[in-house]
Amino acid sequence: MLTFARASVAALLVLSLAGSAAFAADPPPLKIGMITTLSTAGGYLGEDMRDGFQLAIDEEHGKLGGVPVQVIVEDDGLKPANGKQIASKFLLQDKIQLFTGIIYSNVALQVVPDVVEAGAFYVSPNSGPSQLAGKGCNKNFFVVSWQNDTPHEATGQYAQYLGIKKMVVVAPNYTTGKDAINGFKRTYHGQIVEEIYTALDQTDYSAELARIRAANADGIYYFLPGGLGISFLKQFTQAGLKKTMKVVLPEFSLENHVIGAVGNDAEDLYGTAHWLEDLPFAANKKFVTEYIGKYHREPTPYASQGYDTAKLIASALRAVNGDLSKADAFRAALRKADFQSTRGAFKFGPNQYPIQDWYSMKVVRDPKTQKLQLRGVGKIMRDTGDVYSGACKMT
Amino acid sequence: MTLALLIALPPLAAVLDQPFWVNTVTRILILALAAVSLDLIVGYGGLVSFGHAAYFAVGGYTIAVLAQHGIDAALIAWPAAVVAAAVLAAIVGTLSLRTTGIFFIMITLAFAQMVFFTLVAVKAWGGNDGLPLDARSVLPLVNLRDPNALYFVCLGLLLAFVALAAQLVESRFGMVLRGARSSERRMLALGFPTFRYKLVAFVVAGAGAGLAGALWAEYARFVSTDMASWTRSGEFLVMVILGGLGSLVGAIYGAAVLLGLESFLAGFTEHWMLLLGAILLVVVLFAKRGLYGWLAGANDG
Amino acid sequence: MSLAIEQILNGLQFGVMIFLLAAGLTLVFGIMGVINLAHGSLYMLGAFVAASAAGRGAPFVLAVLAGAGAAALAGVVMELVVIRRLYRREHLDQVLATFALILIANDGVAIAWGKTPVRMDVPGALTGAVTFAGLTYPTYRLLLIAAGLAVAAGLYVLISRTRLGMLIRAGATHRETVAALGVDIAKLNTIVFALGALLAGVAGALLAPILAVQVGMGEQILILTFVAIVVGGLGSIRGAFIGALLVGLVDTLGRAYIPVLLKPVAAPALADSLGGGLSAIAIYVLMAIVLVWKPRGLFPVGSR
Amino acid sequence: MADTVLAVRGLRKAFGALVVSDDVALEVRTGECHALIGPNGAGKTTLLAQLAGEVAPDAGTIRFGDRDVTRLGPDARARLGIARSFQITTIVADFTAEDNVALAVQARAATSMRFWRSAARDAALRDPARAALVRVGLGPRANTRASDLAHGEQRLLELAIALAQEPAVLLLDEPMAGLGHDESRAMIALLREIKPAVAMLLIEHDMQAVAELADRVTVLVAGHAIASGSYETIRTDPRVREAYLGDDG
Repeated sequence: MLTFARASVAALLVLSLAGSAAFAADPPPLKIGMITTLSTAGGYLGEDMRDGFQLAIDEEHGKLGGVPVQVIVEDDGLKPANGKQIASKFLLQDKIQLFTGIIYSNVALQVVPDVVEAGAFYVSPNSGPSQLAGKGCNKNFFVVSWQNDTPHEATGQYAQYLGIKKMVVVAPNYTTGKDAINGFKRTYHGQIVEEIYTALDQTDYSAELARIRAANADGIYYFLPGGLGISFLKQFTQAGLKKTMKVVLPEFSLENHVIGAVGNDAEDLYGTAHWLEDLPFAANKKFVTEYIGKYHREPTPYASQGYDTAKLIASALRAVNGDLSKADAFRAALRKADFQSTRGAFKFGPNQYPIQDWYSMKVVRDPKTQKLQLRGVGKIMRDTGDVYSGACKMT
Repeated sequence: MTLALLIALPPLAAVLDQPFWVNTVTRILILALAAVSLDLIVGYGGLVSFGHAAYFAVGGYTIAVLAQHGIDAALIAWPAAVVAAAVLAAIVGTLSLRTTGIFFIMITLAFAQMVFFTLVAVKAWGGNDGLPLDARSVLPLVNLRDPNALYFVCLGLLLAFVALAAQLVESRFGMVLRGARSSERRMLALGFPTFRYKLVAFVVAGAGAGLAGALWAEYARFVSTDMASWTRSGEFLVMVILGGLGSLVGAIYGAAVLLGLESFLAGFTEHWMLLLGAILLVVVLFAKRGLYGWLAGANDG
Repeated sequence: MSLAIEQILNGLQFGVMIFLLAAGLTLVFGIMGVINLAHGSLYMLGAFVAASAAGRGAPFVLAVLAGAGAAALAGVVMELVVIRRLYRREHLDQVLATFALILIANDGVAIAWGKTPVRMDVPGALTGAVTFAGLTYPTYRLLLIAAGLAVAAGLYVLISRTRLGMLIRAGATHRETVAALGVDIAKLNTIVFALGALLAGVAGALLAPILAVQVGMGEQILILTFVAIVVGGLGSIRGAFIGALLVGLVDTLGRAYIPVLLKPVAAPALADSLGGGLSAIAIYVLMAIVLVWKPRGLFPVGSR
Repeated sequence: MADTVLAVRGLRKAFGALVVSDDVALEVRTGECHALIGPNGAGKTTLLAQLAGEVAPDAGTIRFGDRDVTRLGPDARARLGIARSFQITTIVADFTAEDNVALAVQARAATSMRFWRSAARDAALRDPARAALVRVGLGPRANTRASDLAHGEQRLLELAIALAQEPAVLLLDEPMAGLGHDESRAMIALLREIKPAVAMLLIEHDMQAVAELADRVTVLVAGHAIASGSYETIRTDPRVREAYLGDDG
C-alpha cells in the first residue's frame, strides 16, 4: 500500500510541478506568451529577440502602449514538440491570448495553428513560413520580420546587381535550405554553376570548398544559419577563395554575431538586410543607442525584430486599451501597423506579412577604430512583399 | 491508485478548470507508450536500442502521409502505422542483432540517423518543416477531437500495451528472452535460436513505438523530423533508465518525471538544462534501480 | 587529379582530428569500460578556453596549450567526481550520467561565455596556402594534419614503449593482473582519463580557428567519433586511428563525389539534393556495413 | 545399429599459430562415459566447444548418429540432443532454480514462441523441472534465486538443466570443479546413475572421478590425442605418464 501511496504522491507532485509556474502571478498585467529558442546552438538568436522586445517594454517602464504587460518567456529548445507543449500550457492554463517569440519555422509551423485556432493572436518576430503566407494565412497571424523567401530574393537581386556572372549556391539539405535557394534563383538570372547541399550538423566544409574551387565561379551565395555559416566562412577564407569570388549573403549569415565570431574573415562581404544598424531613422537611432547601453553588445536584426514586434503590439494595445476581448478592434489596429519601425516604412500586405524596403550592405573597416562594420550601401528592393500573398483569402 | 487518479483526471481537470492537465498527461501517456516498448527490449532483452525514435517517427509519418492522401480512418491508418514501424524494425533488427553491447547501440543509432536524414530531405513529406494533419483520424463511436476522448484512447492503448508486454515477458517466449539477456550462451546450449526471439521482441517493441508515433500524430496533428532525432531516442532511453529497467510500469513514471521536470524547469529558469542535468546525475548515481525501485520501496542493496 | 588529391587530404585532415577525440574515448572505454558521452564537452571546453586565451592576446601555441590544459583539468575533476562512481555500473547508467554531464557542460559554458559564438583567428603566419605539385592547400589544414599525425605517433610511442603504456595495454585486457602488480588502479584511471581529455582539448583548440566555437559543438562531432571507434573496434588505439581515417575519408569523399556521380543519372535538382542526403548518411551506411560484416568492428580487442 | 552416438574425425582448429585441435578423433557411445583428460591448455574446452557447436572447426567432421552436424550451430545441435554443462557456471542468475530448469524443459518442447500463457504457471514445464531438481537433490531449493545458491548447488543445477534436456549426448565440462569432497562424491554417484541412458563426454581434472566414471579415456596434449583406452591402460601408458600424469606425481 505504501508503494501506491508513494507513487500517487509522486504523480501529483509532477503534475503540480508542471503547473505551478502558472499559480505564481495573477493579473493585473496583460500576459504575453513568448515561446522562443534560448538553449542549443541557436540560443543566441532567441536571446537577442527577447532582449529587443524587453527593451521596448523597459522604455515604457513595464508597459506596452500604456498597458502593463508581463512577458512569460519559455525556451522551446528548438524542438517543435516542446513549443507546442508550451503553447498549450500558455493557452489552457495561463489563458494567454497574445503570443510571440518563435525563431525557427519548424517550431512556428507546429505552434501557430494551435494558437490561432484557439482564437488567440500570434505576432511573429522572426519566422514567416510560406505555408502560412498563402492559402494557409490566418487573420490572427502577423509577421513582423519577412516572408522566409524574401531575404534570399533580395540577395539574388543584389548578386544580379553586382553583375556576378557565375554563382555557386550552398544551403543545408533541408526544406528551408531548398526554399532559400529557390528564393535566390527567383531574382538572380545569371548562371548557377554549382548547387551544393550540406548536412545539417556539418562542421567541416573542405570537400565542398574543393568543389567550389573547381567550379570556377566568380561569386557565392550561401544560406547557412548560425554556427554553420561561421564555420563555412572561416574555412572559405582559409582556402583563399575570397580572393577570387564575391560573397553575397542573406542577413542571417551576415550580422554582428557572425562578424564577431569570424573577425577579419568578414571583410569585404556583401549582403542584404531589411534592417541595418546605421539606418538613419530616429526610431532606429534610439533603439541602437538604448540597446548597446543596456546589453553592452551590438544589436542584430533579431534584436530589431523583437523591438519592432513589441512596438507593433504596443500600438495595437493602445488602440483597445489592453482589452484583447475586442479581438476585431485589436486585429484592425495591428493591421494598421501604426508604429515607428526601426527599419523605416513598414506596412502589412494582404496576408499580414510585411511590405518593406530591402537594403544592400557591405562589411567595411571603420577608418578610425579599425573595427569591421556592416554599412548600408543602398536600397536593393522597394516596398516588397512576397509571392504567396495572392493565394491568401483572409476570412 | 495511480490508475484511479489517471481515470479521474479529465473530470477533475474539468471541475478545477485545468484543461491543460489533460493535454499534458496525454502527451506523457503517448511518450510513455514508446518508453514502455523500449523497456521491453532494453529491460528484458538487454537490447539497448539507441534508435527507437525511428519507429516512433515512422508510425507518425504513416498517419500523416496517409492523411495527405485522404485516408483518415483510424482503423486503417493506425494498424498501417504499426505495421510500417514493425517492418522497419524487422529489417533493422535482422541486420543489427548479430552485434551486442555498444556495437548494437551504435548500429541502431546508425539506422535511425538514416531515417532522420531521409525524412529531412524528402520534400513531399514536408522535410524539416514537418507535415501537418488537417484533422484527427476518424474512429467509430469515438470523437477524437474531444481531448478527453483522445486522452482515454491513449490511456487505454497504453494499458493494453503494458498488459500485453507484461504477459509477453512472463510467457515461454519471455522466459527465453530474459534468459538470453543474462546468458545467451546458455540459451543457445539449450537449443533456443535466440536470434529469432530477440528479433520478435525487437519487432514488437518497434510496433509499440509505431503506435505511440501514430497517437502522437493524432495528438499533435503534426509530424516533424525531430520525432526521429537521436536526441529523441536518447530521451526514450532516459525515461526507461530513470523509471528503472525491466519494470514496464517504471518507464511510465520515467516518462512522467522527465517531461514534468523539463516542463517545470523550463518555466522556472532559462538554464533549466543545467538543473535537469544535475538532477539526472544525482538520480543515476544514488538511486540504482531507478524511480520504480525507489517507489516500490525496494532496497538498493 | 589534383582535385582528387586535395579531397583525400581533406579527408585525412578531418580523420586525424576525429582521431584526437576517438583516441581518448576508446582508451577510456578500453581501460575503464566507461562510455563517456561527455567527451565532446571536453572538446568544447578546449575550444572555448583556447579562443578566450587567444582573444586576450596569448600567442597561438600558448592558447592551444591553455585549451588542452583546461580540458585535462576538467577531465580530472570529471573523473574524480562522477566517472569514478560509474566503473562498476551498467553501460546504461553511464550513458545517462554522462548525458547529464553534457547538459550541465553546455549550460555551464553558455553561462560562462554567453550564447554567441566566440572568435578565434588562424595565427597570422598560417593564414596562407601552400602550393606544391600543382595543388594549392591551406597552410593551417596542413598543420592540422601534421599535428594530428604527430599526436598519433606520440600516442603510439607512449602506448608501446613506456611503462604507463604497458599498464594501459595490460589494463585493457587484464585488469586484475595490473592490480596484482601493485599498481594504483584508481590513479591509473585518472591519468588515462586526463590523457583522453587532454587530446579532446587539443582537438578543440586546434579546430577553434576554423569552426564556429559555440555551445553544442561537442555533440556534432561526438557521434562521428563514436562511429569511428565502433568501426575500428572498441578499446583499440589502432582501430580508432583506422576508424577515424575511414570516417574522415568516407564523409569527405562522399560529400565531394556522390552528388557529382549522381549528376549523369538523375535530374540536376534531384541529383543535388539526393546527393546531399546520401552523403549525409554515408558514414552511417559505412558503420552499418562494417558491423553487419564484423559485429565487433574491424580490430576487435580481447574479450569484453 | 552401432551404439556410437557422437563420432569425431580429423578435427582441426587453430587460432592463428596456436593449434588447439590437431587431427582429433574420438567416439562416444550410449551408456558409456568417455573422459577427456590433459594438462591445462591442452585444448579440452575448445574441443568441447566444437562438439557443442560454439566454435567452428577448420577441418574434420562431427557426426551425430548418422547425421553430419559439423556445420550446425549450438542451438540446432542442442535440439538434436547434444547437451552440455559449462565449466564456469552459466545459469540465468536472476531466475529461480526451477525457472532455469523449466527453460530446459521448454527447449525440448515443440515451440517456445508462445506469447500468452504465463510460463510460471505452466504445469507442462513445472512438473518435469521440479522432477529434475529433485533428482539432483535440489528439490527444497526450487524457488531460490539461482544467484543465491551455493557454488556446489549451482553445479548441481547445471546438471539438472542438462538432465532436463533429456539429451542423447551429454558434454560435461569439469562438473567437479570447485566442489568439496562430499559434494564430489554425490556428483559422481549422480553421474553414475544417469550414465546408462546417455552417451557422456567428460572433461575432468579429478582423477578419482575419472577412474570411477570413465569407460574410456582420451588424453589430449597440445591439441593432439596422444592416447586412448581404458583408464588402466592410460594410467600405465608411458607417453601419458610423461606428458601428463608425471606432472601430478
